[in-house]
Formats: sequence, C-alpha cells, structure tokens
Amino acid sequence: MIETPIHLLLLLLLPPLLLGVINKTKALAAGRIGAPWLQPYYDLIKLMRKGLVVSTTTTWVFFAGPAITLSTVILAGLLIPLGPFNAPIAFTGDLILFAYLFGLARFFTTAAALDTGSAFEGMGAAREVTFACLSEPALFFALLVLAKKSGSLTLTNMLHGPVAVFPSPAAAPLVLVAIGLFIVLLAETCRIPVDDPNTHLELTMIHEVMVLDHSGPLLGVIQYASALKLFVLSAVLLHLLAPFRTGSAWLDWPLFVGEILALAIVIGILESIMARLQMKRVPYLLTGALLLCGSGFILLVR
Amino acid sequence: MAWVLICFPIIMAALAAAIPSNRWRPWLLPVTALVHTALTFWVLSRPDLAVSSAWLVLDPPGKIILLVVSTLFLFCSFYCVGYLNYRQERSNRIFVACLLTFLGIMSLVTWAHHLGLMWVAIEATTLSTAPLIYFNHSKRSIEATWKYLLVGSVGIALALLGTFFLAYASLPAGLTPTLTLGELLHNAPLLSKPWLRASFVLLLVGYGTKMGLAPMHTWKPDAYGEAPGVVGAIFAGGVTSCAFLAFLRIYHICAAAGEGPYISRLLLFMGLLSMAVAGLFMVGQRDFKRMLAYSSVEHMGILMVGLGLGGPALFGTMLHLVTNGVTKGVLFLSAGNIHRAYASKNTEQVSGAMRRLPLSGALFLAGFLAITGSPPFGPFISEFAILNGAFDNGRFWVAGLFLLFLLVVFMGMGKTVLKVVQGRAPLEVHDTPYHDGWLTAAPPVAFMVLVLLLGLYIPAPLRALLNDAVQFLGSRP
Amino acid sequence: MEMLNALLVIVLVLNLFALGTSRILSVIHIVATQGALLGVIPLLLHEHLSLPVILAAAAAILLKGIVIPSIMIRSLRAAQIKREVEPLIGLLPSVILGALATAFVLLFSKQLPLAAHPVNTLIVPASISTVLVGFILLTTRFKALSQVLGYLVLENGIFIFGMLLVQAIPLVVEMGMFLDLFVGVFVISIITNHINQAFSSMDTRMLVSLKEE
Amino acid sequence: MLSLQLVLSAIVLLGFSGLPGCLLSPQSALGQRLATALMLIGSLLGICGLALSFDMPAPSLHIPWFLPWGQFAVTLDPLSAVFLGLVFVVPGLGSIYGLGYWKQSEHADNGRQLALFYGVLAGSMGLVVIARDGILFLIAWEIMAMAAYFVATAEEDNPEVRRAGWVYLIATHVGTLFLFAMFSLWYHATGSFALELTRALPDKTAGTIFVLALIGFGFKAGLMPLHVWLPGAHANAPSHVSAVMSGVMLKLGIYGILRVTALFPANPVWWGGVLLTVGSITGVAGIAFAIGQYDLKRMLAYSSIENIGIIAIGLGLTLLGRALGRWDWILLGLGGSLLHVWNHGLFKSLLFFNAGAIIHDTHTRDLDHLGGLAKKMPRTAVFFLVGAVAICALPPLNGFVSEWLLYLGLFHTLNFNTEPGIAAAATAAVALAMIGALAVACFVKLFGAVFLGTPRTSSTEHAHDPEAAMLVPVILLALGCTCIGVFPMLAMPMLENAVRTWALPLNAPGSLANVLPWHWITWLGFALVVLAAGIFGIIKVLPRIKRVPKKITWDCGYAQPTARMQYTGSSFGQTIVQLFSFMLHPQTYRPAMRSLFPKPTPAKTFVPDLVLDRWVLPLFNFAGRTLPGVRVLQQGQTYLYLLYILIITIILPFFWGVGIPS
Repeated sequence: MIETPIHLLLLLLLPPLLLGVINKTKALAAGRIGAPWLQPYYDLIKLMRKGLVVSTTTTWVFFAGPAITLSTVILAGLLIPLGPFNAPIAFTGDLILFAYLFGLARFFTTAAALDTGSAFEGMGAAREVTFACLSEPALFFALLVLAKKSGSLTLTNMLHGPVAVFPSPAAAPLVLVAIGLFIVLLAETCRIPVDDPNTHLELTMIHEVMVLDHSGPLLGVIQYASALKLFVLSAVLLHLLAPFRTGSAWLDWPLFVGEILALAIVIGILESIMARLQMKRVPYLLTGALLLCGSGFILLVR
Repeated sequence: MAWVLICFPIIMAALAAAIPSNRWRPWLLPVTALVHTALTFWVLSRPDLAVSSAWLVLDPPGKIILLVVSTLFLFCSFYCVGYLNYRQERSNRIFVACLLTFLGIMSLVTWAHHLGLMWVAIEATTLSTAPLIYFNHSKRSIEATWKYLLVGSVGIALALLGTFFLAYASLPAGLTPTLTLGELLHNAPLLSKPWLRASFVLLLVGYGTKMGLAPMHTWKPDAYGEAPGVVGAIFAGGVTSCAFLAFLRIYHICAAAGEGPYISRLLLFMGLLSMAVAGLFMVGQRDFKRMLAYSSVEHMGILMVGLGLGGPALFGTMLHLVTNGVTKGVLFLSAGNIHRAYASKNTEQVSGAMRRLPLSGALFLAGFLAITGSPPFGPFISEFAILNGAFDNGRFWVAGLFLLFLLVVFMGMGKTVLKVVQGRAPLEVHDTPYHDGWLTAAPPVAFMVLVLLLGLYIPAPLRALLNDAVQFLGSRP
Repeated sequence: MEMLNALLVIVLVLNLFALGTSRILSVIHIVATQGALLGVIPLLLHEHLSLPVILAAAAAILLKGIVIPSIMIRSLRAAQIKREVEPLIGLLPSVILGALATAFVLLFSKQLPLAAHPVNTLIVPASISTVLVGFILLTTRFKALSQVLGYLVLENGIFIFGMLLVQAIPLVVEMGMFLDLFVGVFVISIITNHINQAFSSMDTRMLVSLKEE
Repeated sequence: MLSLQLVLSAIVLLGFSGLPGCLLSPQSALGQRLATALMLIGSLLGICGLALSFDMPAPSLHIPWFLPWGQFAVTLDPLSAVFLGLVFVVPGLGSIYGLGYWKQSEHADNGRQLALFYGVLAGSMGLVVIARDGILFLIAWEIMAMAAYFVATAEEDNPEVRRAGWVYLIATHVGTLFLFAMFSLWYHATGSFALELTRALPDKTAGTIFVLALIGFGFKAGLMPLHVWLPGAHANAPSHVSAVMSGVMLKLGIYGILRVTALFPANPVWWGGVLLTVGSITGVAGIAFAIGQYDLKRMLAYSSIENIGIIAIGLGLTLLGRALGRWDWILLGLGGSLLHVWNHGLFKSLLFFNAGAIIHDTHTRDLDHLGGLAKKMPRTAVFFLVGAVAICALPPLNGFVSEWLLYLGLFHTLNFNTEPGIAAAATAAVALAMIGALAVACFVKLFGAVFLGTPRTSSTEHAHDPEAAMLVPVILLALGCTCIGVFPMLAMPMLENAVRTWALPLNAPGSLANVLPWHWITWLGFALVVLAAGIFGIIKVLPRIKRVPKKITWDCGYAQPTARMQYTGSSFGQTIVQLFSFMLHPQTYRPAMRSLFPKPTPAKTFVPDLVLDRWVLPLFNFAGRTLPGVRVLQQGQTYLYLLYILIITIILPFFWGVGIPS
C-alpha cells in the first residue's frame, strides 16, 4: 500500500525533471553546456514568488484556465499505472475519463486565451482546438487497440495487459499504434516537430502563444501542468515501449524512473535533430498519426 | 316524398322570381334551405320513404349526396344573404331563382334511378348554374360562362351518347333495352361487353367533364375564378358530387357486370392524371380562386383513385365525398370574403389576410391544412382510408404516386395560401368597406366545425350510411 | 329500309356540306334540313307507328327543323357580324377530314357487334360519323355561332342513335332531352348575344383573357 | 391508473393553457400569466403522475371511438415516461422565461397566438408520447408539427422568418407523408393500428417499415441529410420556442424510431449498421457545420443536429445488440441515448435561454458583433459556460455521463469475437471522439466570441443580466445539468426500466445501477471541483497577488490594441473550416484590389448548408421554373379545350382489355 504515496510523489515532483533532461540533451547535442538539470524547478519556484499583471479585458476565466488545467492533469495522472504498479484510481471506463479530462483542460486553456482579446492568443487557441480534432481520434483508435488486446476497459489492466510491442507475437498493430501515440504525445505536449516550446516568434506557435498574457504564478501553474502532461503521456507510452519488470518493487520504481528519463532523452535527441514543421504541414503529420492508429485497429479486428 | 323535395325549391324559385324587393328576396334561400334540410333528415330517418317509384329511389349513395348537398346549401344560403347585402347594386332575381331551381334539380339527381332522367337532371344543373357564373356581368364572367356552357354541354352530349350505348348494350343479348338502374344491374352480366365498355368510356368523359377531371377540367378554373365564392362552394361541393353520383351508377353497373379490372385501370389512370395536372397547375399559382378550382380537380382525382382501388378504399371514397364537400365550403367562402376585402384575388396584391380579416384568414389557412389531408381534419381520415386501400390490395405504385401528388399539391397550394394569409396587409386595403360580419363569417365557421368533427368523430348514423353505400355498390339485385 | 339508308346517306352528305360551306346562314339552313330529315327517321324505322314514335318525330322536326334554326338566325341578325365562318383549317381540308372520319367509321362499323334487330347497318355508323363531324366543326371554327352549329350537329348524331331505342327511352325522358336541348341552345344564343355586345365580335379568339399566365 | 389520469389531465392543461389569453385583450399581461400558471400546474401534475407510475405496471386506457379504425389508446410505460419528463420540464420553464422574454405588452400582435400554440405544442407532444394507436399517434403528431410551425413563425411579418417556416412546413409534411405510408403498411401487415409488440413480420415488410419510419421520423429529429429545416427554423423562432423545439420536439423523432423498433421482437443486423453510420455522419457533419456559422442560434441549432447524431449512434448500438443478442450493448447503448436525450434537453434549452437573453438586449445574433459580455452579464456568462461545458460532454457535468455510457457500449463491441465485421462498429467511438473535439472547438468559439475579449460593436452597450423571470429557469436547468453530472446513479433506475420496456422479449441480468462504478464519477467530480477551487484559491492568496496591477493586453508589445484586432468567431473557426472544407464548401467574398487606392470593401466568409443550399433549393427552383411550362396547354382557346375532350375519348378505349387479369 506504499504504492499510492510513491505514485503521488513521482507524479507531483518528477515532471519538471523531464523538461530539464530534454533541455540538457538538446544543449549537449548543440554542443552547449546548457542550463542545470533542475532549472525547471528553479523557474517554477521563482514564478510562484513573482507578482502578477493581468489585462483589463480579462475576467475570472483568465484565472480559471490554469487552475482547471492543472487539476485535470493531476487527476489524469492518478488514473495511469506507473510501471508495473497499479494506479491509485482504477475503475471500468476510466480511460474515457482520462481522455475527456484533457478535453476539459483544452476548453479552459483556450477560453482563458480568448479572454485576453489578443489576436495572437486567439490564433494559438484556434490552432490548439484544430489539431485536437485529429489527435483525439488517433488517441481513441489507440485506446480501442489496447482495449481489444487486453480485453479490459480499465487503464491499469489495459496497460498491464499484453500490449507491449516486442515480447508479444503479432505486434504489427501495436507498433503502428506506438508510433501514432508518440506523435500524439509530441503534439499534445507541444514539442518539436509540432510546436517549439522555446521559440518566441508568436505567429508560429501554438501552446506558448496562448499563454503570452499569463505571468507569474499563473505562468508557473501552466508550465507545471504541461510538464505533468508530458509525464503522464510518457508513462502511458512506456507501457508499449518498455514493459520491463524485475518483480521486486525496490527495483521496479527506479527502473520506471530510468525508463521515463530515457524517453525524455529520446525526445530531446529528436528535438535537436528535427526542425519544426510548417504550420500548414502539422495537420498532415497528425492525420498520419490518425491513419497509423486506425490501420493498427483495422489490422487487429480484420 | 321525392316530389316534395324536388318541387318545393322550384316553386320557391318561381316565388323568388315574383318577389320585387331586392333586399328581402335572398331570405327565401335560408327559408327554403331549412325546410329542405329538415325534409332531408326526415327522409333519411324513415327508410320506408326511400322508394317513391321505379324511377325515383333514394339508395344509400343518393342519401349521402342528398345529405351533403342539402347541408352545403343550408350553410351557403345564409352566406348568400350576407353576400347579396353587399351586392345591392345588382338585381339578384335571377341569381336567387337559379339557386333555388338548382337545389331542386340536385335533389332530383340524388333520387333518379333512371339513367335517362339522370342525364336530363345533370344537363339541367348545367343550364341552371350558368346564370350564377354570369352574376357579375363583366367581360370575364361572360367568357367564363361561355366556356362553361360549351365545354359542359359537349361533355354532357357525350354522356348522352354513352347512355344510349348502355341501353343498346342489352340489344345484342336479345333483351329489351332499358335505362332503369335496377334492371340494368340485374342483367348486367348479360350486357354486350364492347358496348358496355364504350358507354363506360363515354360516360366517364361526359360526367367527368362535369366533375372536372383532367383533361376535361378546363372550364373549371375560369368558372370558379369568376363566379362569386359561394357559387364556387356550391359547384365544388354540390355539382361535382351530383356528377360523381351519376358516374357512380355506370361504375356500379360495370362492376356488377364483372368489368372490375378493366374499369379500375381507367379510373386509376384518370384519377392520378387529374391529381398530377392539378398539382402542376397549382405550382406558382397567383390567383387563389383558380387555385381552389384546381384543388377541386385534384379531389375529383382522389375520388376516382379511391373508386379505382375499390374494396376498402370505397369507404374512404364515400367519406371523401362528404369531407371534401364541407372543406370546400370553408375554403370558398373564406376566399370569397378575402376577395371582397382586398378587391383582388391575385397574390401580388393580397397579403396579410390574417391581420386584415383575422377570422376569414384563419379559416382559409385551416381549410388549406384540412384539404391537404392533415390530421385531425376530416379529409385526412378519408384520404388515409384510400391510401390504406392502395396498400391493402398491394398497389404500392399507386400509393407512392398518390402520396407524391399530395405533396406537390401541398407545396403548390401552400405557397399561395401562405402568401395570402401571412405578412403585412398593404395599406390601401384597409379602406375597403368589407369586414367579417355574422352572415358571411358564421357559415364558414360552421363548415370548419364540421370538418374538425368529421376528423375526430364520425357519427354512428353517418357511418352506417357510408357502410350501406359500400355494401350497395358491391351488391346487385 | 332502302329508303332509310338513302336518308342516312343524305344526312352524311349534309355533314360534308356543313363542313364545306362558308356562309353561316347557309350552314344554319343545312343543319336545319338535317334536323328535319332526322325527324323522319323514326317514322321509317318503326313500321307500326306508336304514339311515342310520332311524338318524338314531331318534336324533332319542330325543334331541330324550325325553332332552333330561327333562334340562330335571329341572333345572327342581331349580331351585325361578317357572315363568313373563319375556320382554323381551310374549308376543303375540313371537308376531307370529315370525309375520312366518315369512311373510317363506315369501315370500322363492320367490327361492331350490332344487334340483330333492327337489321340496319347504316344507323350506328351514320350517328357516330355525324358526332365526329360535329366535333370537327366545334374544334375548327372560331365564330361562337358556328361552334353552336357544331354542337347541334353533334346532337343530331346522338339523336340518330337514339332512334334505335325509342321504346327504351320513355316519352317523358325524350321530351326532357328535347327540352334540355332547346333551353341549352336558347341560353347559349343569349350568351352569344352578350358576347357580341361585350366584345363587339363573335370571334371566340377574343375570349382568351381567362388563362394561366 | 391514477398516474395515467394525472398525466392525461396534465396534457389537457398544457394543451389549452393558451386559450384563456385569447379571450383577453392583445396587450393584457394577465393572459400570459394565466397561460404560464396553467402550464406550471399541468407540468407539476404530470411530474407527480410520472413519479407515481415509477416501478408500477404500466397503466393504459382504451376508449373505442368513432373513426373507421383505431381507438383512443394510451399507455404510460417507462419508455414514454423518459420523454414525458422532458415534456413536463422544458415547456413549463420556457413559459416562465417567456414572461420576461416575450412580454405580451411588447408583442401585442402575436403574443396571444404564440401562447396558444405554445401550449398546443406542449400538450400534443405529451399525447404523441403516450399514444398507442397509429391514428391517434398521427393526429397528435401532426397537431404537434403544425403548432410548432405556428410558434416558430410567430414573427411572420419578417420575410426571413416566413422563408424558414416554409422550409420547415415542407420538410415536416414530407415526413408526415412517409409516416402515412409507414402506418398504412403496418396496418396492411398486422391488420390493426395498435402499436403493440407483434409477431415477427416478413423481413422485407419489417425492413420497409423500418426505413419508412427512419425517414419519416428522421425529418423531425434532424438526421442528416433530412435536417434541412432545422437551422433556419431554430434561428428564427423566439428563443424559448427554439429551446422547446430543439430540447423536446427533435427528441420525439428519436422516440418515434424507438417506439417503432420496439414493435418488433427482433431485427436484422443491418438496422443497427444503418443507424450507426447515419448517426456518425450526422454527428460529425452537424458539429462541423456549427463551427462554420456566425449566427449564434444557427450554431446552437447545428449542435442539436450533432447531438441527435450521438443519440442515433446509441440507437444503432442498441439495435445491433438486439440483433446479436448482446444485452450489455442494449443496456449501455439505449441507456446512454436515453440519458443523452435528457441531457441535451436540459443543456440545449439552457443555452437557448441564455442566447435569448443576449439577443433580447443586443438585438443581434451575429457573433462578430458581440464580445466582452462576460463583464456586462456575469451571471448569464456563468450559466452559459455551464451549458457549454456540459454540451461538450466534459466532466463533471451531465453530458459526460451519457457519452461515457455510449463509449463503454461501443468498446464492448470489441469483445465480440465471432464476426470480425461487428468490431468495426467500435469505430463509431472514434467518430464520437472527433465529435467531442469539434464540440470543444465550437463552444469555445461561441463562448469566447460572445462573452470574452472586448465588445466588437456598440450593440452590446445596453446589455445587462436579465430579470428574474428569465434567470430562474436558467438556474434550474444549470442545477439539473450539475446534479445529473455528479449523481448520475439517481437517474439509472428510470433509464433501466425504460430500456427493459424497449427490449421486452429478451430480459437479462446486469443492470445499469451496478455494472458501472458510479461512485467514482461522483467522487472524481467533487475532487475536480475541490482541486480546481483549491488551486484557484492558492493563486489568489499568494503573497504578491494581494493587489494585481491592471494593464492593457500585452499584444506582443503593441501599444494600442483595439476591439477590431481581436480574433473574431469566424477567424477562430477558420482553421477547422479549412480542414473540413471538402464537406463544408465555405464561400468567401474577398475584396478585389482594382484601383491604386481601393475603396474600403467588405470581405466575408460563410458556410451555406450543404443539403439545403446546394441540392434542395436549386432543385426546387428548377422545378418551380419548369413545371409551370404546362400552362401553355391552357391559354383560353375553347376549341383546344374541346379537342382535349375528343382526344381523351379516343385514347381511353385503348385501355381496352390491355393486360387485364381475367
């Protein structure tokens, strides 16, 4: 029963580290020393202690956005099994809730963006909701495949089922789905090639441009939430990519942390070898993901 | 008894011709109508009065028509008084006299069991109604009357030839030729088929002209368009019903002769053709009285379809005679009021009737919904019964076309009606003198009540009468 | 019988004359003659003369031969119009048409299942072809009066057929029919007068204000 | 029995609620108050009736009547009860709302008529739901359709309203004709009009009846491509009328399909397949078109189409389940659809009421003229937001619960191993996901364009929160949405009974109340609220947040952002419209730069309805142009008329014995 506290601890504390790892990897790949691993933590703490400036046009929605986003991501995190351990909350159909929590987050993030009445943030919001129309179906195709494979409608059992890419025979669908999910992950967490978290060319951004007006603690909350999102989605993906088990809890926790950091490194490498796609190309990429997951499903049920 | 029903109105007509006062003469109409209706109901309640002689028998179909005609005339007669009050500038001597004569002759049609006599009566209706169309004495009304007379007379002449053929049909079989319905029915199977069929075609065309089946309907829009609204009502409810009854006789004989399949093809063809033509001419129709004329054509078509389907549809057909009659009363009378209030019957000028004449406008709209077969009005029951008939003897194509044409008619008619009823009334119409009065508004309301009643509750006696009629048409003495 | 057939042939010839004549007055005369001749038919058809037969004959001669034509002539006088009929198709073509129709009917009548009694093959075809000629007159003439004449010819044709069934059609009905015919023509000629007053012409081509525009 | 009597009296009260007002003067507010009072009394009686009927054997009443066929047969079974619930809630609230929104004193020339037909509409809808005889059903159905026409065209002096009404009239009449055919065929097949469970009919007949019903009722429900009348009618009707039409009347189309399918003991697989496909298409296309609109109420109308699509998906799953004998699919599919029927009834009326409040003050429905209303009408903003979140099926509100059921049902089709084709049904879940994402886009656009940012025109100057009469119904509806969202298990027994009524012959263990972990929904709902509130609070109480300096929006350093620089609703939807342009065919008018110094010219883009504006109207215009060509046949020449007679006389004998069955 020690699992739940550990789960909570990892969920709440680990995510910024992923960002740190990614940035460090990119820096090294670019031949720089880069910011320390723990830089994201420092940023968050600083932001939390900073003051706040809000626009005269905004209303309470502007505050509600970050708050609701963070809470939904935390709840989503509680539904996900980390490594071989069960999730704190698991019930039939929680996978739907998992997906729709992100929908709720999207609703309020975009609403908060529109609340400022700025053209740029409206633009970002429009892009966010548009790309979701493609990534969401892809996610559901993936869920269908996993559900079919595992025969369960509970995320924990589903992800602990025979869904890993290589040990299981006839893994072709799973490979497709894994790739698709990975693209969805990149899109949802606004990484390259979909979005560039640390550019400052507003016209080309999706997520960052939505939060232009959020400052201080609000910005902190938002960045923390996106780190959590990255963590949660990576944890899901890991069940497909790295189903390694040792059997003893003492080894499995560190193993899981190692895996997820490794995934972060992969993302970092990817970001440093790839360029961001043109905005009008992004839909093609996401459609690709949709098709991958879809064909995975077809392969499975044919 | 028959003689009273037939002669009393004609005597009153003579009286009307004699009365000098233009203002009081119209009141003869309601008086006569009341007596006539009372007598009618008495006759209907007393089966023993139904046979007056070999030639004058009131059989169930006749009873239905008599009932319709008498009621229709009763309500219309009150309307006439109101209408003629607005038309004091013109002498109504001929108008009233002709109306009364016409009532008598219609009663004769319902009683006649001798096809020759029947023909005489039908022709007489043509002649006695011509002056009614001519009431306005305008160029247009002359033209309408001329066309009505010429087309009508030619049609009726063909009907006469058909009647002769029918009589002749018994000669080849060595029977003595006769025209009394009873005998014809009795030896129907012996009649020579070719002559029978030929006579059927001629009578279909002849009496069809009077009913206004396409393509013999051409006189109808002109006549209905130019005649006063009340005359339209009496035409669409009365004259057509009488012609239909006349045609019902030959139908009965042919059915008894076992010609069923042959005539049903003809009837379905004529019926669907009429519905289609009516629908086509209603699309984009700007003159709402002509539109009503085409609606009448359509409903004659529906009657034909019902007859052609036979079986379960016969009940619907008989019922449709009644419902169509009363609904046409609503439509023509309210249309007449609107026409008078706007001094135009063209939808270019007429709009916003609901505001200008709340009552008549509402009645016109309700009448439209009723006549197009929307529940809960009477025509829905009858048309639905006919549809059921189509499905019941597996004629799905007929059913499909039937529904399609109903839709076309609904669209064509609805466009015009809504143009008339909705929107804002043009300002200049507010200074026309006409406003809904008791005498001109109550009759259509009464009709509307009947229509609604028939849609929700068919009185037991009427139902019995309809069933008798269906029985009768299936039988042969 | 030969007599009767000869009579019927004359009737048919008169049809063609009616089609071919240009002056309305003479057409009226032709139709009158035809009517009068028809009145004779029943007398020839039924050897033992019964009352209805005689009455029918008398009524026919009186009405078709005298009364109606005089009405027509009066209204023709009343209407100061050009006395020529104005056919839709030329006179000669309409004659040819009528002739063809008559011929066709005569041939066709062989197929008709005619009754054994009365043994006469000409009555039925004669009546039908007269009806057709009536239709041709009705559909190819423009003057109101000449259309009325067409209607009369049509009626004549029907009357010929009626001759076969005198005993079938009781006297009252017979009289009723005559009455109707009479009143009909009477009313029509009244209307033609009104037309003539209102439109100062009898050309029915003027009567096209009521139409679907 | 008492329950049925209560419901019947309620229906009568609703039906005639508008009558007293007609006897009073056009301006008197008394009539309207009377009507509302009668409506409310009726609704309360009805709800009591429903409560009494719960878990009782369904009471029914048969009175023979004097029509050639049929009888006055009504039954109050759980399936009817579900829909009756809506009938007794929404119109009543609507009439309260009307007291403020459509004041008799301000609408003297149509107020009474509106009240009259509003009542008739409500009453007839009640009758439709309990009728168990074909004829009675048709009568009630048509009264409902006509009453809806009259309330929707209350402002018939406005040509646009007339046009929309005309389209509605045609559409509903076509639907009715299909129902005529359907019931005739039913009568032909079963020998009676009684709507009761029959022995199995021959497949062909049953299939035809199903298709006829699907089309006939589809017109009313607004299944694509039969939805043509829906956007216009909803946009141009008074808002409380739109609420009733969208919230309740559309659902009766669904009810019709349910009732007819319930008449058959079993059905082939393809019925379910058809409904699944139609539902998915309707849902995706509906919401995509909604995003393309710039008219507030048209967007809501199209989103109604989308929700009907979602419900249809559930029905498809249900029929599939019955065809393959899978009780769990029926349970989840039908339970989900019925719950969604309820939910949509609640949040769509909520949204329409709020929209009405906005239109009432700003006199415009154009999104691009609104904006920044959250400051002027804060309460309206909150309740609108509740509706928007609910309709996007987001937790913790009611929309999520019904879609959750549907998703689970669709996922259940996966573990059906005998026929692989069936698992394809699960792809409907993907369609549902896409619908969900699009819905978020749609309602963010709507909420953002109307309430957030700064006002785009002066039309919002006089906007303010509405009076109590318009606010109370909104509050109640919002409460309803939240309750169902947080305590869904309360609704389950009712749904359960309805489902079992529908699937009468096969009856299996496993009930909605205990197959699903409802307590988690409740707890997580609370957790979400508490967590969000907590974070909100923490941010607020952080030391440096005590006094927040207010500055203009940091528009990337641009010093003078004006209202016209904002992203408009249209531009917000643009990206998605482009993504779906293969289906939406957006039309754009760009200003043409001709001269050197061009005059200011407007640029605008809009999305016409695919079916109505691209197919139906052109077809009808063509017919309207060509059909009158037959008039050359009737130009007044008498001799031609006579010729027609001759011709027909010659033609008719040619039917002589041709193919006569002897």
